Amino acid sequence: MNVVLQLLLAVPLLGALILTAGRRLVPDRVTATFGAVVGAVTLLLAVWLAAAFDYGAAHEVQFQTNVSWIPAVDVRWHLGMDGVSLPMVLLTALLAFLCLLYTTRVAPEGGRVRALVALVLVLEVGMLGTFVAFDLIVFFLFFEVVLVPMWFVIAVWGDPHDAAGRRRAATTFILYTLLGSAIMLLGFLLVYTGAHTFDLTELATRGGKGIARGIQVLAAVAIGLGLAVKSPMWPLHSWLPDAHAKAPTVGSVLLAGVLLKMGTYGFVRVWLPVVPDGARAVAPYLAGLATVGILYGALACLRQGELKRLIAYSSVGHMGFVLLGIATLTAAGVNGALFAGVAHGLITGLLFFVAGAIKDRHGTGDLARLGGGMYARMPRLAGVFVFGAVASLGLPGLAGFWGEMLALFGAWNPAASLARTTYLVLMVLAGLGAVLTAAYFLVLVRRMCQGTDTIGPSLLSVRDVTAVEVVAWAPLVALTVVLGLYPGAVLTVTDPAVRFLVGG
Amino acid sequence: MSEVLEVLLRVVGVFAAFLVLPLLVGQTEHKVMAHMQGRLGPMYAGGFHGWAQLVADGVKFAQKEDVVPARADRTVFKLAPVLALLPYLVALAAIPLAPGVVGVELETGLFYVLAVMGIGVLGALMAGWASANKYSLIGAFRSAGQLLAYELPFVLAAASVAMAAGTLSLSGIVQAWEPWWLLWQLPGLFVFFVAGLAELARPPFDMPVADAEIIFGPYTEYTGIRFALFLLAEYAGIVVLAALTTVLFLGGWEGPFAAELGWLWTLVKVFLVAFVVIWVRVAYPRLRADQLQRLGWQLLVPLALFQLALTGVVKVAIS
Amino acid sequence: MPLLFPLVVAALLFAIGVYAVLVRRNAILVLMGVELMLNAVNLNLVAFDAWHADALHGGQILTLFVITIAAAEIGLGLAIVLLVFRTRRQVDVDAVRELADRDQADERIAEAERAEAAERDELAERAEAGLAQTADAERGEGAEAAEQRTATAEAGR
Amino acid sequence: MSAVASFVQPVPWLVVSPPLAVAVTALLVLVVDAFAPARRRGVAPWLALAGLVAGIALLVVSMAGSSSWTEGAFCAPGAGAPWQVAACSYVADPLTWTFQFIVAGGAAVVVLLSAGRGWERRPPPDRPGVRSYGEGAGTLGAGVPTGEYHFLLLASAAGAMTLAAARDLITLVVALEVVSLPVFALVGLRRGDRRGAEGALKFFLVSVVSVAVMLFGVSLVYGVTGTMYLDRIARALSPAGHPGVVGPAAIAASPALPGGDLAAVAGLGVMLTLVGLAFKVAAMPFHFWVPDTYVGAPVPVAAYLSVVSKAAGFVGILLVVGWAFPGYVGMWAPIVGVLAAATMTLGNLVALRQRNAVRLLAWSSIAQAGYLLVPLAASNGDVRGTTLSATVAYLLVYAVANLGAFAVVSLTVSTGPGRLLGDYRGLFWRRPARALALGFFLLALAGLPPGVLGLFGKFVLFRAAIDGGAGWLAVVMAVNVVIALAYYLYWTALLFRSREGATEAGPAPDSAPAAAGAEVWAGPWPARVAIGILVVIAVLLSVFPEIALGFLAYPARA
Amino acid sequence: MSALAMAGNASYYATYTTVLLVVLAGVAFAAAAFGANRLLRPHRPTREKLLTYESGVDPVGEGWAQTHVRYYVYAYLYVVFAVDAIFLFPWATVFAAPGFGWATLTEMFVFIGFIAVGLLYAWRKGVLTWT
Repeated sequence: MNVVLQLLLAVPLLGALILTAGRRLVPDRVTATFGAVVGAVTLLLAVWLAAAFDYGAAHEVQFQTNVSWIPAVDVRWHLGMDGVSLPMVLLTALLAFLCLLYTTRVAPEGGRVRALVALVLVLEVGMLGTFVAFDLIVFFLFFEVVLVPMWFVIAVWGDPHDAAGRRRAATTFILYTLLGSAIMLLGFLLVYTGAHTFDLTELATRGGKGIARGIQVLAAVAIGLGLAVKSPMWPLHSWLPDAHAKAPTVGSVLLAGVLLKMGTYGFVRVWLPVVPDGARAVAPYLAGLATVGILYGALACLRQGELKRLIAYSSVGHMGFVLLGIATLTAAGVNGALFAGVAHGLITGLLFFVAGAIKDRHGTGDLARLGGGMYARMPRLAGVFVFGAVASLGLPGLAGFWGEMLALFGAWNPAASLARTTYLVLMVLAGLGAVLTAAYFLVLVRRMCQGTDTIGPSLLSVRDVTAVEVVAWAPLVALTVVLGLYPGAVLTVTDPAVRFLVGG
Repeated sequence: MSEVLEVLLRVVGVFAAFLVLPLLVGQTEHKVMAHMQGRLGPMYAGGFHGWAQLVADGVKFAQKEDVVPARADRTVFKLAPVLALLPYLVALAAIPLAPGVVGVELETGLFYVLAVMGIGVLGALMAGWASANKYSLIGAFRSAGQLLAYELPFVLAAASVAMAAGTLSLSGIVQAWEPWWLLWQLPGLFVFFVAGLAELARPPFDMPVADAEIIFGPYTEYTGIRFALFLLAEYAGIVVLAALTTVLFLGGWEGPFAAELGWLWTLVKVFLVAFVVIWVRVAYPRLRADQLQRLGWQLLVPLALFQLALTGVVKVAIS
Repeated sequence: MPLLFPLVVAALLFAIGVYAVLVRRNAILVLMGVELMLNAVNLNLVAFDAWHADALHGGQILTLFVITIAAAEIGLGLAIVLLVFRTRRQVDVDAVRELADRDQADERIAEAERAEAAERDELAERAEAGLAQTADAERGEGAEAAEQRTATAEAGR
Repeated sequence: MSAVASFVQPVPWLVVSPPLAVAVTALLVLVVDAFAPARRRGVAPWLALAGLVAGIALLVVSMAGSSSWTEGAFCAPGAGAPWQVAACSYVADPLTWTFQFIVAGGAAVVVLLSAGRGWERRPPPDRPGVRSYGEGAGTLGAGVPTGEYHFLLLASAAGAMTLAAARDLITLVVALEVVSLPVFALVGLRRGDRRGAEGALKFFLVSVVSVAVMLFGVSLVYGVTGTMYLDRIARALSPAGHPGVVGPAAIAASPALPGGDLAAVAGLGVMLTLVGLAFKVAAMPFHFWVPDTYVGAPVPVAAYLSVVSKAAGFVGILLVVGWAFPGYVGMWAPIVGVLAAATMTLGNLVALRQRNAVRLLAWSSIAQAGYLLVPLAASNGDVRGTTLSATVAYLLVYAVANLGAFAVVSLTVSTGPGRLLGDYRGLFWRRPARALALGFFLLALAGLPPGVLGLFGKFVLFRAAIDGGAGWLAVVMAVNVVIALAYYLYWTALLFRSREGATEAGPAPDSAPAAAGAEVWAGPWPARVAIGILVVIAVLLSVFPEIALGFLAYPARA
Repeated sequence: MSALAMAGNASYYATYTTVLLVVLAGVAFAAAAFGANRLLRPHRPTREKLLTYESGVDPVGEGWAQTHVRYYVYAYLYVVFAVDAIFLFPWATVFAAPGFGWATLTEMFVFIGFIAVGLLYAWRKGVLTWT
């Protein structure tokens, strides 16, 4: 029983409960501050855990809590952290804290700060829980916890100009994800029929022994579908552009920064080690679809006229790299996938923050109406934006580079049981996708930031980057640079765990 | 072969009793009532004290025109008298005259008789409905309502005897009967008899056919032979009621020289009861609807329940 | 006596009952069809009971209960039919479909309920006004008397 | 016959006490209501509640006092042929207790919903021309005679409690009727209510026909096996007294029969019996009475129908299928599977386009019935094991969540407009607690966190399907869960929408709820207490799902 | 006797054959009476003769009127007790037989007591008060 890990989940949950309890406990004035404090405490807990983490044994599950919860269906309250979880937990705690911090100064358009803060806290519980769960069913439970709060965040605080559209986006999001996760649950149950346990460490140790190959393939498809919807994988991505575009800033940041990672994390945590035979059978298809996603994302970006949609489509491409890395079934590829995930969380989080800021200031995210000349109008904001865009396109030296590099490297030399030729072709195509990505980001930067300011003087009064924005974005920028210069910070943690999961 | 013959004999016997006994009761009623009211009654038909009066009536009825009102429901209208009459014939078949002398020896005779007698009211209901006449309808519903109110004590009282005897066979009941039952089952006897009167819509329970009020109720529109059948049904009903009372409460064929004269005892008792039926008609005025209901629910039902309890307790105590 | 006879009769009865249920639109005739079906069941049960010479007489016992059930159903059924008839003057099963026309029905129901609510409010207001008018001394008794009258009306119904 | 010393069996009073207590209370309520002075009429709901609580207490006592986890009453000793094992008419085992608990608890909640003063502040003085509404009873609204209402409710509950304990067909059929008959009356009890009468008529006709069909099936089963006891039927339908081993082919060899090819007859009997029960739980082709009846009935009665009455139907199916016809699994399981799939799909699809709150719940409860049939369809004849615990667990979860949803709807209807989904728009800003509760229950029905109990309910169903090899059904159910989410979520979302007229986009002032909330009457307090209790139970079940899921684990496997 | 024959029921059917014969005899009697009537009677229908009889004046309105619901309640009470009888009679024959006793007696009284409560209720609700 590890108290800190429990607290990591309990603190945001309690915070949310206290907030819903009413204005007597937390007056309206301080709700946002309260939320930020709770987020900070959570982040501190996460940092504490990171500090206490035994990096020498990163492949082992640490801070374990393993008690019987529902003996009737053999479900255990099994929480813990290993090298794969740790970066994700940190990323989540950080992004959630930043979002809450951001909310203290930038009131959301939909009002009702109290509810928004409470929902974000619940979201945080779900996200953190997913990354520390070591029981399939508990994992699933946390996986589901984020759905409803996210639905509300999008549907209530989303695009203020398009009430019907944001609701449709939210509903599409939740229906896609739920269908996926329901099928994933069936996959878990299939696993159980063979293995008679839901315990992830146990299952990982066994490495699929005891589960017939046919069942494994079936389970791999089912689980893969659920995770692929969340990740998202082409062609199951169609909920994503809308959801990202219509969500409020904090929603977009969390959605892109963390929620998508839950899918990829699931691939690494469950799909690879639990049903390895099945994964081997399905991996080529996953890789193929991931590559299609990369190309599709890039091509779609070229044609987008709306800022947030564009970033959303870029996510499809980035996550394609992540999935491709996973589909190589090699340590390098998976490490790359994890790293790319973290990097994408930081960079896209930043991009969405900035995009939100731009949208708030201009009242529109339409590229045509935004026009160009942002350098002139708001030089600092434009600078941050360009930084994000460049990081996103994978400039070496920034975080975005290493993940994609490693993923491509993995594809160059996939696991022995996979057909190398296929992967080589895919690698080439993915590389092409990377080039296209660079192309559209550059085009975007040129369109938006350079040139003359076409917007009238009415908006010239808007402020450039504010204090809270500096505080909220600085960590992201800094981390992007740090990870770009020293990728080992993440990779040394993940590598042992990944080797255990892939090799085991 | 002899079996078939025996069955035929029984049927013929029952049929004969069914034709003769009601006429006797009817004639008795004419004469008894007349004398009680200081009249002579029929004196001419057949000669001696008008003994053939009812035969003559029958002949007269048979010659009368058969009128079915234009607005009536013809089929139902025509069927009603038959339906009113048949149940009593069928019931009579199960009532033993003497040991072994019975139309149909049924193990569940009592149940059978009670069930069949309940059908009788259908005849009145059908008649009242089919006539498309307001009086008839009112009468029909009154007779139905009356049946409903009095069926409960009727059945309960009968059940008490069945409990006492431990059988539902009518012959079995008579065999089990002992003279002290007269006292033991007295409340039951009273309830059964009164409720039976009400079921037959005999005075003083003749609300359904109150001629001064609703002009013979269900039978308003009937003439000729169909009307005669209704009349016959009424008297057959008296016979069946009297016979049932005899068998259930008065020991049927039990009496001195029961072995030889059993049939006579039965007949004597039946006629005694029938006489009481006539006597009551003359002695009491017609009950109003509310009096009728109050008598049923507030006197007879509790009394019947009391009888049931008494029978049960005594029976278990002595067994 | 072969078992077949009662069984065939029962099957026929049941079939007739089913036919009545399916074809007849008058609720009472449907009820009669159901009664036929139940009696077919009784016949079956008794015949089987005799055939098996069941020491526990399960068939006969169930028959007794089926009779009871049939009586209860008929009683209740007629009451419901009566209720329907009183509120809409017909007992045609197909015609009683106020609730069936979904979208419109829902609107109508909601509308009716709003009207009822309005009527209630009005009544309550009127009641309050009425009570205020009646002498204060009578207040307690008045309410009780009204209640009793309600009870009597209920009983009289 | 003469050798038998006594036919009189000692009655194990404690074992039969829970339904007995409820039944006696029912009578008591009727008598008290008829004879108490008008002033005291309000006592009926509390008396009813006391009876139900007493029933639950006796349940606990008898459970605690039970040493073997199976207590029989009214038993016949084994005799004659080997298949004539000792059998009891009334058996109290964990299944029985669980169901009795669900029934009594559900009925208690319904009683609470209909207790207390309703929206008539006081009866208007009896004046000519003014219709007197009397005292509105709880969320029932006016025009429902309290005494009769509670009598009928308790009678039906007593029947349902007996049904759970029935182990012979006679008790089963009679109990089933005792459940149904009072409910017909309950649906049409409101005076002068056209819709209630119509709902009652439809419900009645469908139900009566189904009972007749079922009885015909029962008579055929009896004809083939010559016994009414479920255990004996199972043994008679399989060779050598091994229940659940072989199907119809065994009949010819059965020692119970004088010979002859009666397999077809037995099969027909089994099917007809199941058809009757399928009506009760509103499975697919027999579902059409549900929406009309629920909408026509007073809302608390609809709640009762959807939970207690349906639970009774399911326990009937479980008993018949699991105790009497396990040998016919090859025959009924596929049919049940198809029915389940069709039922849930139809229920969900139709529910999607409902605008009436109660009708939506009605269709959704049809869909839920489809889910509930899944374990049965996936069982391989071993109904008493996983199938049973999965069904019971989900039923428990469903009962809590569905009762909760109905309770909130009932409360809302009784305090203002609440029939249409549109009436729930922005409920949160008027009545936050109520809206949160409703949202919670709806999400529990959908099976999404925070309604964790619903999630685990679905989980056990999925597990039963996968374990039983009915993967296709699991997939169908998964798709259905998603469809269902659409409407549950739509409704939940409505609760938090800003009110009509308020600017959709503009920031609603945070002080608005306080002002708006003051206008709306909170509703009768017992109903609110009931909702509170349900919320507590639901939260408890969410945190400790073991309570629901583990209920039947021990003896079923023992 | 085949396998599908019920033992010992021959006399049962024979008994009811007699009942059937009695019924047939009754029907024959009625038919004969009607036949005789048809032969003997005159037949001269007139409009007045076929008119519904209402004490000599022309009939007013429909003959089939609505009846009071009270009759329905009555009918139902009747059904209740008639059905009660089917339990009472089988019991009545055996309750004092060896093997039964006070318990059996009490049980039936409890049963009747339940019905009595119903009666009590009906009385209290004014169903039995004829107005």
